[in-house]
Amino acid sequence: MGPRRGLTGRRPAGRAASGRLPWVLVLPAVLGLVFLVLPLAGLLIRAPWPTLLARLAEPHVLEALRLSLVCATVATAVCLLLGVPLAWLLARVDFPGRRLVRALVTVPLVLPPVVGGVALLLVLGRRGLVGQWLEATFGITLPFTTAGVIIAEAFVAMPFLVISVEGALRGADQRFEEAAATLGASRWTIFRRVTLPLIMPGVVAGAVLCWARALGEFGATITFAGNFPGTTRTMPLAVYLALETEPEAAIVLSLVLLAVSVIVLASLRDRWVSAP
Amino acid sequence: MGPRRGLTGRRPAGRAASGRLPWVLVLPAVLGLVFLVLPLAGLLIRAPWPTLLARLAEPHVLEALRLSLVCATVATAVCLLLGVPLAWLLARVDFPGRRLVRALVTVPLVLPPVVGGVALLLVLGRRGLVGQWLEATFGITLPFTTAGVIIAEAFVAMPFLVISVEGALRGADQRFEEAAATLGASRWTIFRRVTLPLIMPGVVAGAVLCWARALGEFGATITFAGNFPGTTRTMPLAVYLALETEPEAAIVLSLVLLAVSVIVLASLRDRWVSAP
Amino acid sequence: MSLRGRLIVTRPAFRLDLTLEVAPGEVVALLGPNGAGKTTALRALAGLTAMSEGQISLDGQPLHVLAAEQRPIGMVFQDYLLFPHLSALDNVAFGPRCQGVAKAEARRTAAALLERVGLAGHAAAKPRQLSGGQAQRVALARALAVRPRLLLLDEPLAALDAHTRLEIRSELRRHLADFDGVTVLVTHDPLDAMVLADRLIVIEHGAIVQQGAPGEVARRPRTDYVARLVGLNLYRGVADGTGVKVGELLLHSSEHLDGAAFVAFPPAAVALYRTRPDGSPRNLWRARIDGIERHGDNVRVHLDGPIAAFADITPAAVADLDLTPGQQIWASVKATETHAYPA
Amino acid sequence: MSLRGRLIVTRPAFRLDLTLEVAPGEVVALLGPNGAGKTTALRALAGLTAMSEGQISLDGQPLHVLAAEQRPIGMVFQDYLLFPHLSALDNVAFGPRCQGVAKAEARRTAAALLERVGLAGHAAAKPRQLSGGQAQRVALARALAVRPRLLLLDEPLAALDAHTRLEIRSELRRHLADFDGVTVLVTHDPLDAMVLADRLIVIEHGAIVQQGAPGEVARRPRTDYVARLVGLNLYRGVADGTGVKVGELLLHSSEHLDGAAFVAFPPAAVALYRTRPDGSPRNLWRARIDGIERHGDNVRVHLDGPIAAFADITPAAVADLDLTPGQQIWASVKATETHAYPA
Amino acid sequence: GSGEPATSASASAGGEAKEVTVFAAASLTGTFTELGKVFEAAHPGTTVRFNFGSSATLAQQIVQGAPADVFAAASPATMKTVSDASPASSPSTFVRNKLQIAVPADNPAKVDDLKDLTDTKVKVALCAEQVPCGAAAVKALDAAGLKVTPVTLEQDVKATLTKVELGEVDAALVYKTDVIASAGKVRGIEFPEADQAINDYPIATLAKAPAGAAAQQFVDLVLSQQGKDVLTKAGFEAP
Ligand SMILES: Nc1ncnc2c1ncn2[C@@H]1O[C@H](COP(=O)(O)OP(=O)(O)OP(=O)(O)O)[C@@H](O)[C@H]1O
Ligand SMILES: Nc1ncnc2c1ncn2[C@@H]1O[C@H](COP(=O)(O)OP(=O)(O)OP(=O)(O)O)[C@@H](O)[C@H]1O
Ligand SMILES: [Mg+2]
Ligand SMILES: [Mg+2]
Repeated sequence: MGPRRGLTGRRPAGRAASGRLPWVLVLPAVLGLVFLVLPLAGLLIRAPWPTLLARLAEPHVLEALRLSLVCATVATAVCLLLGVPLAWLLARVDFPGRRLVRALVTVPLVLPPVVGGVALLLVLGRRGLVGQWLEATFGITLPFTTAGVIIAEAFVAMPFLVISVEGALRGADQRFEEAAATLGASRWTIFRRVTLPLIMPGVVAGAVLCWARALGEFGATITFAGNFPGTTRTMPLAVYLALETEPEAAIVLSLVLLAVSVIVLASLRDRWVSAP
Repeated sequence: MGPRRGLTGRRPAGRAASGRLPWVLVLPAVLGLVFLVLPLAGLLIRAPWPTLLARLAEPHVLEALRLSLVCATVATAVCLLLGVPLAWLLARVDFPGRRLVRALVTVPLVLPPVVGGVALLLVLGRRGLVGQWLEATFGITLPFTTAGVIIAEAFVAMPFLVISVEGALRGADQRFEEAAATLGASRWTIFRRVTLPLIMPGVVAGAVLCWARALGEFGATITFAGNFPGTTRTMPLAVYLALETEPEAAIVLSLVLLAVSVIVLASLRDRWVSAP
Repeated sequence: MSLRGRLIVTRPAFRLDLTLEVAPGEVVALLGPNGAGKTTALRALAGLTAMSEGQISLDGQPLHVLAAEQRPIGMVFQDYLLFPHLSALDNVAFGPRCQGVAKAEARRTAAALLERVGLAGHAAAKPRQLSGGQAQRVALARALAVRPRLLLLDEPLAALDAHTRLEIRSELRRHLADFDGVTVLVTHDPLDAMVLADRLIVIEHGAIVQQGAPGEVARRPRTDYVARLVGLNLYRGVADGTGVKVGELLLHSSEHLDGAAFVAFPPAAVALYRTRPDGSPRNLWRARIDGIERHGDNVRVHLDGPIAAFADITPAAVADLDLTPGQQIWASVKATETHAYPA
Repeated sequence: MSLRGRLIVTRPAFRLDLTLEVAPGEVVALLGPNGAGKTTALRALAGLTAMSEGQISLDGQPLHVLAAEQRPIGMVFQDYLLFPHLSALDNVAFGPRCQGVAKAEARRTAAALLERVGLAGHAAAKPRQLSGGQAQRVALARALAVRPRLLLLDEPLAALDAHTRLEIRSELRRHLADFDGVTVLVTHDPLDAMVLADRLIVIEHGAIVQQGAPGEVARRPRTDYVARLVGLNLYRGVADGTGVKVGELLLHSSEHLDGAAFVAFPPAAVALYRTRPDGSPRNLWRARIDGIERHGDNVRVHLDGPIAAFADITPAAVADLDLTPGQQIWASVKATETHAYPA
Repeated sequence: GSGEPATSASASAGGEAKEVTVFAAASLTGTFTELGKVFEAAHPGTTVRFNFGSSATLAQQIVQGAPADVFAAASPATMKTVSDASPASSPSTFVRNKLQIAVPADNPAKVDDLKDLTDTKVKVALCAEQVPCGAAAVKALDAAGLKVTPVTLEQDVKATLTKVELGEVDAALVYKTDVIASAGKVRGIEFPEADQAINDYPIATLAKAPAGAAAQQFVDLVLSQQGKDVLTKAGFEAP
């Protein structure tokens, strides 16, 4: 996997002859990669390979995995729906207090997840500020339901989306938006047909972060949505319980989660992550 | 804080007359913002205001706060140092298995933090793959030290940096890099003097994510570095333990952490987050 | 008057202040040196640059209160700004789509326009797969596709090759002839300006220095920039009968004038002599050769002396006279070839 | 030969295949219609576009094996590509800095170059604060600042106003005259090409169709594109003595030739008559007026008929003859004004 | 009393198919899952749903209106949080847990008794004072009159145990149940002062438990001899 070898690879519309790779970049990059991936090696070594398959066949593992994937994906969709417009607002509309709002967006990141879960309970719980009203008016209760898992995950993961998309928006050349305006495009049309396609790599990056974070989310979920098999027990919660009883199983479950997420992310086509 | 009001604000080199704000964007944006910020309101209401000041004055709170800020900042620096080159490698060098490597970078995100901590122990602990050798050769042990906290935070937070910076790199116009190459700039010079300034908004966004995530990091830290006042007890650890006995205290500590992070992030000058 | 307005844009170190009045169907060319404010004027008309003062009305309706997307404009940018993620066809279809035209219909319109600019074969190409000139033609088609009331063209032909330029210019001319809206065109090419525009407006340092019909401007330039644009030697002096005193030199012309005056003559009217000639030309002075360069079929000689002037002579004459830079020489212009008019 | 190479770039629907040989100090102009492959050729020389085959050597050293940043080149891009985050001065100083020149020294060099292109006052401006022409001049200064062995200029004067263009052209010419490296220049302006280049290379569809000294190319165009570029009517036919058979029409010239031949004459040599004239011109045909447009001081009439031709006549003549599009008319050219040469 | 407990989690449409929702401390995961199966077998048509988590988190959830029928906490303090906020049946202690010294299987620091932990060369992990095992550890050390400087104060007993398992520390004070659950990866050493630091696990049905009588039946099962057998097998002590 040494990046050096890669130089032989073809670069579609690339430079005639690539210059030497600068070691001052490649060295820290490889170091960084090793740092991120090596602990995985640790897990792989500790994993109880002989019993692995047997464990995987257990139905509750698949159940938890399915729940994790569904919830993380729905949560990512929710984040995209709400977060991309929020990023646009922060990047393109100059309103007073914008800097403060931008900083507030990071709140769920800084809040320890368990406290985030408590905060969600305080607001959306049955006795919470909004939860009370939701239950009285619509008969909806969110805690301890699958919807609650999605909300907890979305709450924790949305800042990643918002902040990366805002970064992408600020990096994008606004003159294309001007050109679109001269063609009679409303701000919404501009956003949809010009801005969004141009910042797609940033949105995809944000969505990847968001999805991965949602997939791994534990603290807020267990606090807000509880830990009921089938409805709210996602893989990280299953891992937590497995740690209580058999640590090896916890490693297996983690590896399963990792493998699935790596497969999903690796199959993202390069097209999605590249500028037009 | 209604964004509508903001339209009266001056836009330095802006459009002559801005069009109407598209509600189809503003509505979800405001919804998203409310979703992210409302739980904070719940915490604020529950906070024991009368005793707040007294609690804040406790020396261990300041100690934990200081430790949190120092560790998150150092961890962010480490992430920048290793993560930006890694992002560059992923975005600009076409090597075999790049998609897999990109997916592997998200591993620490998906791994439940406690498992992440265990994985770090397996590699860098006293009996870990690398840790053994580190101790034998240099006499360095990382668990239970402040350096351990930084490593745990960097491990968990680096993917955010790498992925947002990669997104920014892919969104950037590579023709400026070509122009620099014709002027004789090596790839390292191009990176430093052309690419990096152009993607600064993306790097800042990534660094913000990274810092905020490191600040809120709990699971991996306590698992890898433990919890000892003064050396490894950061705010989230203090919050978690407080939650066990007095939830009010936990809320106060969380609010302190939040307030500090919001102040720090809100004071980031707009200049840093804007394209040149 | 269909377009009427006062445009004021203030920037540190630059101020634009123009009063524009353009009739329906009229094509106005903005000319001026680099940095004169032409692009800025177009951007103000388009609503992309905020005016610090002033107002614009189009067909009697105030324009400056509208946002860019609400103005009935079409604009070609100096650097095209084609949407990089859309094909040439979709770039052109973008405007009609924004006006609510159905997709198939918009694409038909776009295809027809691409055909007209000679790019039917590149409809599916992404902007980065187009050459500079191809991109510029797509940008032109894109602006025309919205059927604007006000067409703003920023050097729309600059990147075209000579052949294509001729064709696109004719095409554009036909289009503009049928067009009852207002067209404001920025160009550096005098020929484009002459062929396409009904009226020229010359801007320097953000202000209008001359305007009028192309022929009028070409015959009676009022600034150095215009004079060079139309290829004349131009001087400002004080007239007294048929003589105009320019610095030390008295230039004779056939017109009678008094007071501040311009006097102009074409470089081809300048004759050069190694020794003082003894003939009819009334205007004679001693000059120093500052430079010599090919200029089309002829040679252009830069002259220094009491007045700076260009002289166009044939290569044969250069050889005969054995001209070299630095040399002292006599220059003359017949009074009938000089043209004097009030300043 | 200082630059010598065969450039082959293959793209879906486009193939470039050029053989170039340029002597030290020589300036070669690449001309050709939009999309001919001029930019592609420069990019291949610069190492920005991979060649599918071929090789390049500069001063005897292989160039194609080097990465772009290792080639001793300076390049002006068609769309400038100034670094948006650096001031004009720092853009120009970028190259010298990459070559290891000290900061102060690099900035001094840069300031001097900006001075030479007339932008001393805009040294601190960011690219987005520059007008199109100003940006292009900065791009030129930036390319010159690296003191390249191979200078690649992609329409370096296209955005300049007439006045500045003259000055920058002279400046560039002086620079190129002192320059012992190789210069390859892309331009659409025949005048730029004539003034700046020692040799013209005309490309169409990725292949060289004609090359030679500017005068030679101008006198004996071999393709429609070149003919229009230099303002000639051009036909290909079969010569037999002094006559060249073009389609149905036999065109006479003063040259004696046999076999495939070109015959060319300037639009100004075409005379038009309402009725069949009875005079000396040997070449006479019946034509239909396809279009009429102003062209400089004259009027250019597009003629259809056995051969398509342009005729330049005075506005007075248009009025006298009362010409209108669609009208049938007689056109004639004197044999002495036509020029025939082997195809 | 505010808020009828919702039926979303413990849906009981008719009267026959019942559901008992049990909120239990994570350390009870193994034993309670087993007891749940026993209960379901004994009461066909009734299912038991468990929500395992940290006692403090569970208490928070119940205070915020979670639809729980039964709460089994790992410490009397968390049970008190719940009964203070909304009336619960009087809690009864169903098991107790005793501390042991846990050392890695190879016992590298040669730890034999509590006194050895005071050696500064021995790396010791304790639970944080805020969590039950930490409170118990403090009591035990106080009783022994010893002062131990740990390298870390862990957030729960499992984390403490992990440190021992991985050899990061040479010894830790954890519950006997955890030592047993580790299946030989750590060795437990009994010490006399542990008797002064017994941790009680209380269990209670919650007022207005949606499952009503079934909730009490589950508590009864836990308190029964059958329940005791399961729990003591896992290392818990009968009260
Ligand atoms: N965004 C900006 N901020 C500050 N100054 C600017 C900005 N854009 C242009 N200028 C300055 O304003 C003046 C007018 O610029 P403008 O682009 O209108 O010139 P122009 O007439 O279009 O020139 P050109 O023929 O070179 O395109 C120039 O001096 C330019 O440097
Ligand atoms: N990146 C690309 N991918 C595919 N085709 C391309 C690409 N760039 C250019 N082309 C095509 O290759 C041909 C040559 O393009 P090139 O840019 O070299 O033309 P040019 O001679 O510079 O034209 P112009 O005078 O308009 O700038 C054109 O047909 C163009 O559409
Ligand atoms: Mg301009
Ligand atoms: Mg080109």
